[in-house]
Amino acid sequence: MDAQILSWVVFLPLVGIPVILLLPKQRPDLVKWAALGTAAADFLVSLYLPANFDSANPGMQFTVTLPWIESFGIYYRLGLDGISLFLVLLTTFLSMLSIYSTFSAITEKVKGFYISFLLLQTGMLGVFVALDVFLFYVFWEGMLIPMYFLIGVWGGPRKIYATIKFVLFTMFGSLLMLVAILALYFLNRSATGGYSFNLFDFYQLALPLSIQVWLFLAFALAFAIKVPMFPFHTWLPDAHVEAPTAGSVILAGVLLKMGTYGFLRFLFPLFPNATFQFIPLLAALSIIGIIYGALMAMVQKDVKSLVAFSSVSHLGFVTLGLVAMNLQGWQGGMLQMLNHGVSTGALFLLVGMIYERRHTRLIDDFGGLTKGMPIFAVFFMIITLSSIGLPGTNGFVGEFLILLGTFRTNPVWAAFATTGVILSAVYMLWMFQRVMFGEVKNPANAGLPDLNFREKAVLVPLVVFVFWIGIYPNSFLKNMEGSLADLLNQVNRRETVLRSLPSQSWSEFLSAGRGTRSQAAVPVKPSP
Amino acid sequence: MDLVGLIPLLPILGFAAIGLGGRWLPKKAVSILGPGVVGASFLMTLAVFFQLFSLPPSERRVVTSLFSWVVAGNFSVDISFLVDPLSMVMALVVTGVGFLIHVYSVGYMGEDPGYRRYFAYLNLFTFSMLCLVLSSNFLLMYLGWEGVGLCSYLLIGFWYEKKSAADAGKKAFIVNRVGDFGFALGVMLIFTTFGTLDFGGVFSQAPALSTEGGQRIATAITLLLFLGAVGKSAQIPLYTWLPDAMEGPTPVSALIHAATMVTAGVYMVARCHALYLLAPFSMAVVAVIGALTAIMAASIGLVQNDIKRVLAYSTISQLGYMFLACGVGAFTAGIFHLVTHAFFKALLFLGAGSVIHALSGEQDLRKMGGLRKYMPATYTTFLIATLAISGVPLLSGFFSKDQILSAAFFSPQGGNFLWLLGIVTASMTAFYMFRLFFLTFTGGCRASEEVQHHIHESPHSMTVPLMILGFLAVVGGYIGMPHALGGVNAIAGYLAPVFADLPHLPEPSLGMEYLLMATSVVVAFLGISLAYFFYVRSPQAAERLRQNFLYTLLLNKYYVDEIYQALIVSPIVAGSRWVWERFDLGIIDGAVNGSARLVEKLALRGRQLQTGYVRQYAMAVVMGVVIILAYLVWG
Amino acid sequence: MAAVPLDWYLILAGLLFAIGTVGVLVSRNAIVILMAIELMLNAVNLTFVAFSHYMGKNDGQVLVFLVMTVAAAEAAVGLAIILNIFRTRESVNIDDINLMKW
Amino acid sequence: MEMAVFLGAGFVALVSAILVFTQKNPVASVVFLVVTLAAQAVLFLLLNAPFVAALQIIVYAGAIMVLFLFVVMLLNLGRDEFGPEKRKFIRPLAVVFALVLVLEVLAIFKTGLLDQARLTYHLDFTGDFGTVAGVGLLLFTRYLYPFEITSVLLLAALLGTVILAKKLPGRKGEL
Repeated sequence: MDAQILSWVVFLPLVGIPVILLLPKQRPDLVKWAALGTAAADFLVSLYLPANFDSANPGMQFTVTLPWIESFGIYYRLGLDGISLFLVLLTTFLSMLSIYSTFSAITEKVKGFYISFLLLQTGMLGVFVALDVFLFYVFWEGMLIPMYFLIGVWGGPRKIYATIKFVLFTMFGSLLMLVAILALYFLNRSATGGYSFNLFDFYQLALPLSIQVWLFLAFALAFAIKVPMFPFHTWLPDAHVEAPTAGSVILAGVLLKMGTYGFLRFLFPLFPNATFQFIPLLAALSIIGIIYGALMAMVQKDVKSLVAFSSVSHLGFVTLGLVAMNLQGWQGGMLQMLNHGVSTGALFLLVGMIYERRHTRLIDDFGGLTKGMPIFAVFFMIITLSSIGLPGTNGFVGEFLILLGTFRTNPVWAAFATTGVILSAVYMLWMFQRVMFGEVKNPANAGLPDLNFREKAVLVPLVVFVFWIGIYPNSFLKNMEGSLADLLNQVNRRETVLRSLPSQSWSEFLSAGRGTRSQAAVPVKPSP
Repeated sequence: MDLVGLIPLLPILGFAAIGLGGRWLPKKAVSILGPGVVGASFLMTLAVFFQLFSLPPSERRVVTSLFSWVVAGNFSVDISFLVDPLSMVMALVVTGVGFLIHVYSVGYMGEDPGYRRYFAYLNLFTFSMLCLVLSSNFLLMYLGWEGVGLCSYLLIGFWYEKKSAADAGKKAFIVNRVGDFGFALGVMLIFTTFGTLDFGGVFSQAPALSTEGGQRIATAITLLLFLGAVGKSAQIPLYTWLPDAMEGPTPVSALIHAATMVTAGVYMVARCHALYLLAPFSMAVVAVIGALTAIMAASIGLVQNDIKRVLAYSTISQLGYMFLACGVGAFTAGIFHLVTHAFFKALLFLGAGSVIHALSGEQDLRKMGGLRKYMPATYTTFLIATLAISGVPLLSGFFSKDQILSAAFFSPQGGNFLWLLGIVTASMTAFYMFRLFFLTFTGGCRASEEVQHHIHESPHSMTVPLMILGFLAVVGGYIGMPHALGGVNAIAGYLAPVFADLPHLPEPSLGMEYLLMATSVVVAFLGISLAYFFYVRSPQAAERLRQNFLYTLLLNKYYVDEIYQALIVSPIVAGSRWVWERFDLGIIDGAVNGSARLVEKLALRGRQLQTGYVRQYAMAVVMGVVIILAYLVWG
Repeated sequence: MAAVPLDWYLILAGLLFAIGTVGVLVSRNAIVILMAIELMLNAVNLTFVAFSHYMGKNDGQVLVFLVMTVAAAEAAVGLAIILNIFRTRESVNIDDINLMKW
Repeated sequence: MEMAVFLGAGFVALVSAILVFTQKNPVASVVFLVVTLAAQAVLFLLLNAPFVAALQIIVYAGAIMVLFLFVVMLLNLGRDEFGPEKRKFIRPLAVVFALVLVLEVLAIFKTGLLDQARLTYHLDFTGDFGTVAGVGLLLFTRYLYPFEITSVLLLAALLGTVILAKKLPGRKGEL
């Protein structure tokens, strides 16, 4: 069972699609429940993973390896370790919640919506568990198309501009990454002689710094755009403002984590020397991202773009944690990825709820909602506190670990980054006050119905997570620690080993490789 | 000793019960549950206190750990509580005064629609404050630290319809957050230098920092922690939020902005005295800021017309005293003043509360007066508290303030300048307190007609706590009676094990001490008589006083708020709006959209190539053939 | 047949082909263009037959047969198109037909 | 003697080829094209390819050229009054390209591409070289597939032409 579980988790959503197609068009409620059923099933199946996850073993678990395109050395290779375990759970969890939350929001082309949603879920899950770089790239690109439709078809007024900008931005980055993947493929070929896309073969590649730098930049750009890091973030506010609620939740909750996941899984282990060289740059961009994101969030007029910029700021924290290159920073970064998924996902759900009631997202149109919607106010308050990282909530543990890790590497960075803590309080509370407090100036805000059962059912699990991670984070940290510590040692070890390599140009490396390979009598069979 | 876990647990359970109970919980149940939980916690603290007291002085330090909170590599922090004389004193104050204020609130907040929400927040506050006070490591203290910040935000903005209340809440939280910024960095620096956040571990390794480099680190840590204290205990420059915090209900001001939360900074400085001793520069900074804040706040308090704002500035000023005490090394005096201040300042606020309650919400001194005959109980308790705070002998204020002043005078770092500031502030305190007293209780009633006949004495649920606090304000002083006056200074002895590692302060000669006491008493009476002269004897004199510019300067609080707004807040907001339009939309989006337009222009140019004339296409074909052939033949 | 070496035939075919090309580019009457194309095809036939003659195998001539069918089909369709254009445009001047552009 | 015939036919073919597109009147063009085809038929005969020569005359000159003539007549084209050539640069460029093409053809000989194709000139042609039987036999054995494909091609051309030329309903004019 251990071998097939990952394939089940990744491809179970696709099972729902034919079911939805067969359902009659006039019965959208059936379609909705079918989609929810599939997502819930996927979540339950994915619960098998943490139950049987062995936190002591830092390596890959539940691995499955099947030949796919053998002649090119491409294998269907999945695997899960401490790093991707919680991201998979986050994906299935958020997908289920966002599907359940858009029952009333999506009215036209209901079937198409849920089908693209399930496709998106498969794409995302695939990215987190794929170990074969080719398979990873297929999922990475595959997940773009449904997202394009989610924003493009069911989006807001400027949806076309937003979705094209989103796809072009990501595509631009990932094409460079594709070139880098192929470069790796041929470097590996010339070094070991065998054809292989296996990530672990690439881990063993002894690349001199001169080559590492270029590949590092290509990968880094693709992930930086996805994170989004400072200069490449302008697609995020547009995409969020125009996306439907469910799309925003998933976009913020999971898609952004692929960038940071990429940092951990690909960037650091593959090119350790280049990583250490670029750490100051990445740190600087992260810090700018934190402060810049927060300042921009403060002046936004639209709640959703405010939350989008807050995501830029939060993920600036995550990348800073990862760049700190020590265990606290990494664990803080990983935990903050989960927290951001939970709190920002919840924020978008809340914004979606008031959007459904008032059909506007401008902060000034709101005011004094607490009077009419007390329960909503309580949820909104809890999530706001979690977002600004109040101790006792999930945000604090992640943020503190990140800042601690950064402090150990460079106190000045930590000092600048900690200002982010103040700024996040400023923009969140200012927004919260303008939306919730004050007297009800606009009559439309008075008679708003409070949360119905469905909306409460969506928010309660998220609040449970906010306090679970806040009060007892060890249940998460314990599982991550093994894999992160192992990866960190691996990166440091390879960095020292490869530092002594003479710096060769591309052609020298390739020819040198071919030179040694020609002695090898027969090309080695691609390693499984 | 394992009961200590229960002390914070009870309030959080109360919060959960009331918070989740919501509508189904009848008001009666809430008014029993809310104060009851805190009362039980107070009894629990008493029990633990006596258990601690039974131990021999040297072992009065027990750490009980509940469960490990965060473990990440060699960084491991657990939820653990520390029971020692200092934390017990604080816990007793928090739960004791807290309980009284809860009981008082039952009456005060009786008809308020948000009754349940109020008690839920109050219980949550008690929980956070207890976590802060009882914690045995910096991270749990930080949790309590921000928890109380959150509760003060919620309670200040309790009447959220009022924009000013919501603004005040937001301002309080953000200014606290600026302080927490320093505190967080301090905690991180502690971890990187000592490898642990547990008080025991940190303070035992502290002497290792006495080297040159070590001292610089110690100074950095202590200053960062002090920045946190400044934010939380409203010292210069981060005090502007406390006067605005008066927007909240009065019991909240009494509990949070007088007795407990604002004293957190003093407690933290006292708790980290081992680090502060290693950094004389930080000690000097604490002392100077304390003294300056004291005199500055007192000066503003002289002219304020809102009864609660006067008390707010008085609190800032008294907190200045406590920091002055800690700065000059007299931590015991600081804590002693903290305790006595908790009693009489809570009493003053509750008294003011019952006055406002009676005048159906009126807070302006100029519209009060002559309440003596209507509210005898409030009148007497208010008089006791005013005497105490002014430093009239035989009352608690006198003993604690005098210790601080003598410590300031005699301590090497102190020097007479600080003592002078202290004495002048003492006289100012006496003046504005009695100004307030005379304006509210004596003379003709300036309230409007229909307000006047509503005036009534507050119900027993409000006056009983006043009396208890009145009693404590009187008795409180004797636990710290100095030897000079025959007392045994019990509190110093009690706190000795905690501050054992303090260098012994020079024993002043009896004569000098009496002289100092005499001067402080004279100064106090000077203030009282001045107030009597201006506000009872000849109100016209007070009128003349209001003309000069000094009065308007003080009335507008040295324009500090306006300066902050102009120098910090609006530039940041305007600047980021400008950056957003110019940079985010302008440059980055400009580049993105620009590249799209560029491609479009190229495409247009490309279109011209296709003219539609078939012969041109044929020409192109032939040209292609010719070129390929040429390549083949000559290539 | 020794008299005429293969090269000469190829040169002649080349010339004919070149003339056909010029014919296509220069003339402005659609039908004349089609004829010029026929001419070029013919030049190709000539090379086929010349090679077939020199290699002594009939294959070349079979290919000519195929080229001819293609030429016929192409001419038919070409003329049908011209007819259609003539219906709408009342002229066969090739420059009038300029719709096929982006 | 053959050289004379070759030169004669070649010259006639070239001249009439040029005249094809220099005529104002399309009918003249058709006629000159027929003349070129006939000259080529003569050359085919010279190359011992009677079947192809016959084909040329019957199919090419006979059928296709008649079709051209028919269309010219159908469209009742008078002399081309096309006015001055607007695209001045086309004519000289066309001539230049033609010359370059010819040059390239000549150059091919120097490159020796044809050397290995320098054929062994042999006189004795086996019986059926160039005859209908020989070509026919080859056509239905080795080139059967191309033969079938051409039939399909012709069918497609047939259909295309019929549809294109069909009289669409509601069209004015007899065409």
